[in-house]
Amino acid sequence: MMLPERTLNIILFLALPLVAVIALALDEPFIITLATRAAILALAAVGLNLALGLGGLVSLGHAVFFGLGGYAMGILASHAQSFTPLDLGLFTLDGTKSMPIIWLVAVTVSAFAALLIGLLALRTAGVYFIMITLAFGQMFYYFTISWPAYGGEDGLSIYVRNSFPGLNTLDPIQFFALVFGVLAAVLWLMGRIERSSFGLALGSARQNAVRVETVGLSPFRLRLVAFVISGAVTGLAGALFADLNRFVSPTMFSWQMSGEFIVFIVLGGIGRLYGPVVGACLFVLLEHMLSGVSDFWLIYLGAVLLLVVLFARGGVIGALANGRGVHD
Amino acid sequence: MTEPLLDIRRLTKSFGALHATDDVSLTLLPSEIHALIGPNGAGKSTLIQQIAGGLAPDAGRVMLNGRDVTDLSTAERVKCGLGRTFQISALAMENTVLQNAMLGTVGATRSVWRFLTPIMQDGQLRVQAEAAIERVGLEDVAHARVSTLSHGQRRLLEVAIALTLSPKLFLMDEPMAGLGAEGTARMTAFLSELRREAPILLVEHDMDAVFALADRISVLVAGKVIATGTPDEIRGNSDVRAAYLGDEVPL
Amino acid sequence: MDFKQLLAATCVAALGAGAQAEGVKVGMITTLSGGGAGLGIDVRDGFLLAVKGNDDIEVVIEDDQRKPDIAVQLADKMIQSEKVDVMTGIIWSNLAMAVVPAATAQGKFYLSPNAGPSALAGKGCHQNYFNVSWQNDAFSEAAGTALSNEAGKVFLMAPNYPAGQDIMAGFKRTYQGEIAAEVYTKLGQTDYAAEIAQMRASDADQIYFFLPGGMGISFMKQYAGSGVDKPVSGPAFSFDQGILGAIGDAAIGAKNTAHWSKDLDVPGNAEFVAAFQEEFGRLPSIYAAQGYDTGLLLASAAAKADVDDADAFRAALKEADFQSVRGKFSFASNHHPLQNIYLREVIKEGDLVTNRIVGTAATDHSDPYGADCNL
Amino acid sequence: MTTLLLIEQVLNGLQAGIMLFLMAAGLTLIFGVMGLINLAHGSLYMIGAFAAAAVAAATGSFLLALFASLVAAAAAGVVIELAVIRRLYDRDHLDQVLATFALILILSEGTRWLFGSFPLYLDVPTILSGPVILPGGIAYPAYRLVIILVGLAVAAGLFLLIGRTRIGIQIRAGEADREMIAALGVNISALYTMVFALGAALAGLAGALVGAIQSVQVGMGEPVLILAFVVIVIGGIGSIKGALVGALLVGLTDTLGGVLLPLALGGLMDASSATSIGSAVASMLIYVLMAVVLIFRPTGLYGTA
Repeated sequence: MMLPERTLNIILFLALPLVAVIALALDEPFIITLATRAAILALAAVGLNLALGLGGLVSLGHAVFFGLGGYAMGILASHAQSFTPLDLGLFTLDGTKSMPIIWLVAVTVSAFAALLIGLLALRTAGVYFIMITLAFGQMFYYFTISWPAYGGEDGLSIYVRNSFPGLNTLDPIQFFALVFGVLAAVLWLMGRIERSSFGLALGSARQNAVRVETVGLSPFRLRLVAFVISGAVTGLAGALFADLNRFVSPTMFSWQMSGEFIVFIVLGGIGRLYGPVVGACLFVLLEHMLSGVSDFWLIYLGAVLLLVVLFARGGVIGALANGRGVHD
Repeated sequence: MTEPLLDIRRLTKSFGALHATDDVSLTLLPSEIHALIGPNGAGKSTLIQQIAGGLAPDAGRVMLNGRDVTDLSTAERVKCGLGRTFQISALAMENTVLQNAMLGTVGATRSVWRFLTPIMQDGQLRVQAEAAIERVGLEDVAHARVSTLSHGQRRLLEVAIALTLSPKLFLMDEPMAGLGAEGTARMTAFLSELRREAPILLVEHDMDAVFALADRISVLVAGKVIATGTPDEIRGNSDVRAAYLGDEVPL
Repeated sequence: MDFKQLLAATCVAALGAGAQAEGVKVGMITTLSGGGAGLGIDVRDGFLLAVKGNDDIEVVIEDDQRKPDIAVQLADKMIQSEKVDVMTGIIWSNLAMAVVPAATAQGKFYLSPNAGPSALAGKGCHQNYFNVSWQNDAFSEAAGTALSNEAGKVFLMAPNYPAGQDIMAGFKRTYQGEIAAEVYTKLGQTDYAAEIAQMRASDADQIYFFLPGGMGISFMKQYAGSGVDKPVSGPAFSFDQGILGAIGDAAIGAKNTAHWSKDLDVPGNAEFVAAFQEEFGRLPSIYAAQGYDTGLLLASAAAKADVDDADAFRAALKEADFQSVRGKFSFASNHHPLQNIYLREVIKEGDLVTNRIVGTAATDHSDPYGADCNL
Repeated sequence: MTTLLLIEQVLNGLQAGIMLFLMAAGLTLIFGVMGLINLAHGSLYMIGAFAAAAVAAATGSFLLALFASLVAAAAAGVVIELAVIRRLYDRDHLDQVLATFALILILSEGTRWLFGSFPLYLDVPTILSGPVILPGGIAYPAYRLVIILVGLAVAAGLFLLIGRTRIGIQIRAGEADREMIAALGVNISALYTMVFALGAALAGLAGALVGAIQSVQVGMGEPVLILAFVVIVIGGIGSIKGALVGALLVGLTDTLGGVLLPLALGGLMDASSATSIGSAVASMLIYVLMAVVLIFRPTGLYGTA
């Protein structure tokens, strides 16, 4: 069955809330939790996709932003929980359990980190870029493990999910709706960015940096801005992920996490707006189904991944859709 | 006397013992086509890169429109009015012809930091881009991907993108290569008109085109400019003949 | 009495008690794949051995891959989808911290077969959380007491993460002698040449270290080759049956503290060791023993009370009315173990490198955090 | 800290660097010749260690075990190259990263399936088991000295192979231009398979040598893989000399940082926070080193763009 890519995207995208609603009808809250998890991981990869898919920046360190978003949530909520203000040296900040404020902090902190890391990392290219981003990820990982103030390797538990005005976030379907709303909004935003003059310039810089310079634009600045937006979105996903689990830990900074984001993108289809969404859903589904098959289920996961990389180069969307994904 | 738009002063660049550019001075005056010729390995590419900003000279200055741009990046020189085309196409191959031209208008209007407005629906920029495509005669393939274009068409697209920038001067690296006889004739006529908009520093191997177009010609041999003059003066120059004899290029 | 008879006896005893339990559904989240899988497999096998043939107990097992976020997701699955009554299985402190508070807050019972972070023993204790293994500090507190009798200075080493810091804190709490140096290594470090050189140069008389899993194997092998001959000791995690095979003769003579050993002479232990070996073809580890005790504890409570009556079931758990392979076992007020901790020594039995008990390091040991617990 | 101890720690750092070099050399060779990022290199290291442990347990001979590690890792390398890797040469780095990441999953869990979940036993041969006394009175484990010698021998062998032999000329030509070497009539795919097998054998040897003083277990390859990448990125990808220099730098930084930082901080704060903060910073140090090198030399110390 071959469908136009746009139709396919709409069908695949709506599958997620459909699953959640069916699960609600069948009283299977865990399926809703899984759908929420998929949506959050998709959001993180959608963020990375701006840098990787459109900008061609293979970052193996996006877990930094995911983790920073997570710790922004964890630290703010833990201070709210214990009613102690957060002492930042120059001023103190009250903890909070309000999601909008936490999101704002998560986005700001990860954007700032992306700016600093980008300023340094974007001086390199190719494998060196992959490796320097990995290095930043490892720095954060080891730092959080050995930094005792917020739990070190044990991480930080937030016993009650944070609040969002007008919603009961403890109800799985309401939290899912919130996450899905954020994902839809970010996808809309990313779609606009891809079609904007910035998106055109960024995509052109991936294909030919000299061309972009020759019309008077700086590829470095384009990439830096893309990296910052990308990091901010992944940071937002990190805050949501921490809220889903009501828990943050250094594993959010691990290089395997960064690797998984890339896997989502490639699994779904690189350079496609909905690629990360499809990839993340498929990954969560595979993980859920295969882990019951045997103790050695990771072998099957590896095999699926290998087959997709070797033989399905447009990812799942590429295999299902006719025509190629052109951003026109 | 009119001010030169491009003024290269005593530019020098060495790679180890090799003097790729050896004390080169050149000017480009308004409304002229100044051709730069020379045998392979004479240092034309190195010189162009120093003018465009891809390579820093060891000594000497590059003045663009009265401004010293020696320490500026490629992108900043473009903003000072330098329009460039490449010997080997530098294009976004997966994008369409129109998208490539639109990129030029984005650069020209400094409108890159717009994140939410769809660029292809921007009427004003689109009109400019389409006009440039039409001028070089690519309107029939405006929506084709660049990767499906012939070499000649890609060369024309390079020119079209440069046109969208409304530059103060053009730096063209072998625009005739791969065009065929008919294409070369069209391009020659086109460039001949274009010089009225902005002067052209033309690097070209097609000597018929060079002598038909150029107001002045400079000859670069082993990193040095050995002669500068009108086509007639260059034809009569014995040094040039000597330098070119081995290359059997008819002058 | 062989294992089957024992099992039959347990069942009869259960029936005899007359409690009409409807059956308990247990969700086990443990590490079954990747690097730390050996510990999870031991806990799982020990647990399954204890509840084998017990129709009252239904077990669902999931692999957490040693990732906290996966563990949280599986806990959601256990609670929301499988609708389990009791959860157990987690090996690592950081995973326990991710799962346990949320699970107990949702009214589930959690029985810890391994790992006892201090946060869950003190202020963060919960009426539905029962630790059947140890509080993280326990083995090293006992070791601190035991080593205080031997004169001299001690060199401390642990990985730089909370469990490492907890365990060293436990040792320092009870140790009376002088500390020559305290070194924290990178988690997952594989080469200890630099630390061994520091040990050689220091004026310490003995080494006390905590390096779980592969880290301990690496250190012990390298230490043996270094020619430094200061006696080493540590909590049992670095000298457990699962890894002694990999360390080999290099471990012989090392002292370590644990609540159990395969040669511990208490009722049921020899039978457990034999049955485990019969069933799985390898010697049980302390993790297997903990898994086994967890299974026995659950079976004892299931036989006494209906899990739907949470108060009754909690009371039944609290009684700890089962024959632990550790001998005397009961719960302190914070639902953490009151148990003996023994001093073991690594020896060679034929070709086999294993532990034997050489003394008791602490009697009826309980952790110090209980004071902060309001149960 | 005494001078003697400092010298011993420097020796330890060099030795750690040499161990890393064994691993990094194959990785950088494969990247240099084929342009391939091979994350599964750590799995080949693990295969070498497991093969050595299995053969040592069966025969009791350490030399046979080393031989087995070379053969097993090279054989695994050939199989992997033929089945998967050769489809990746023309792909971008992203596809290579993902495909070899998938290989890690398959090889790690496959090994666990074959050998079980518990660490294996592999010990140094009795003759090398104790320390030797170096000039100055430093007692140093004999086996570690042997590792240093083996590492230096491998380095010398590689320099000779690349610089002096016919195969080396082909390898260097292949680095410069694939089509050119194919045009010269060299069987390029056989050459690539061979280079990959050589890289794999080096990783396997490293696994066996290091496995004898560390833990032979599933997943042992991943930390060392990351370190090896740090090494070759610092040195400049594709350069054997860079790998050697990078490995020594990383070994020294890691070892001396862990020892000296807590001491240095001890002057500024109380002992226990100095230990804890010093250790925390020390664990980040090699990544800081790598970032700093790349910021000043974006293609590593000996890399070309």
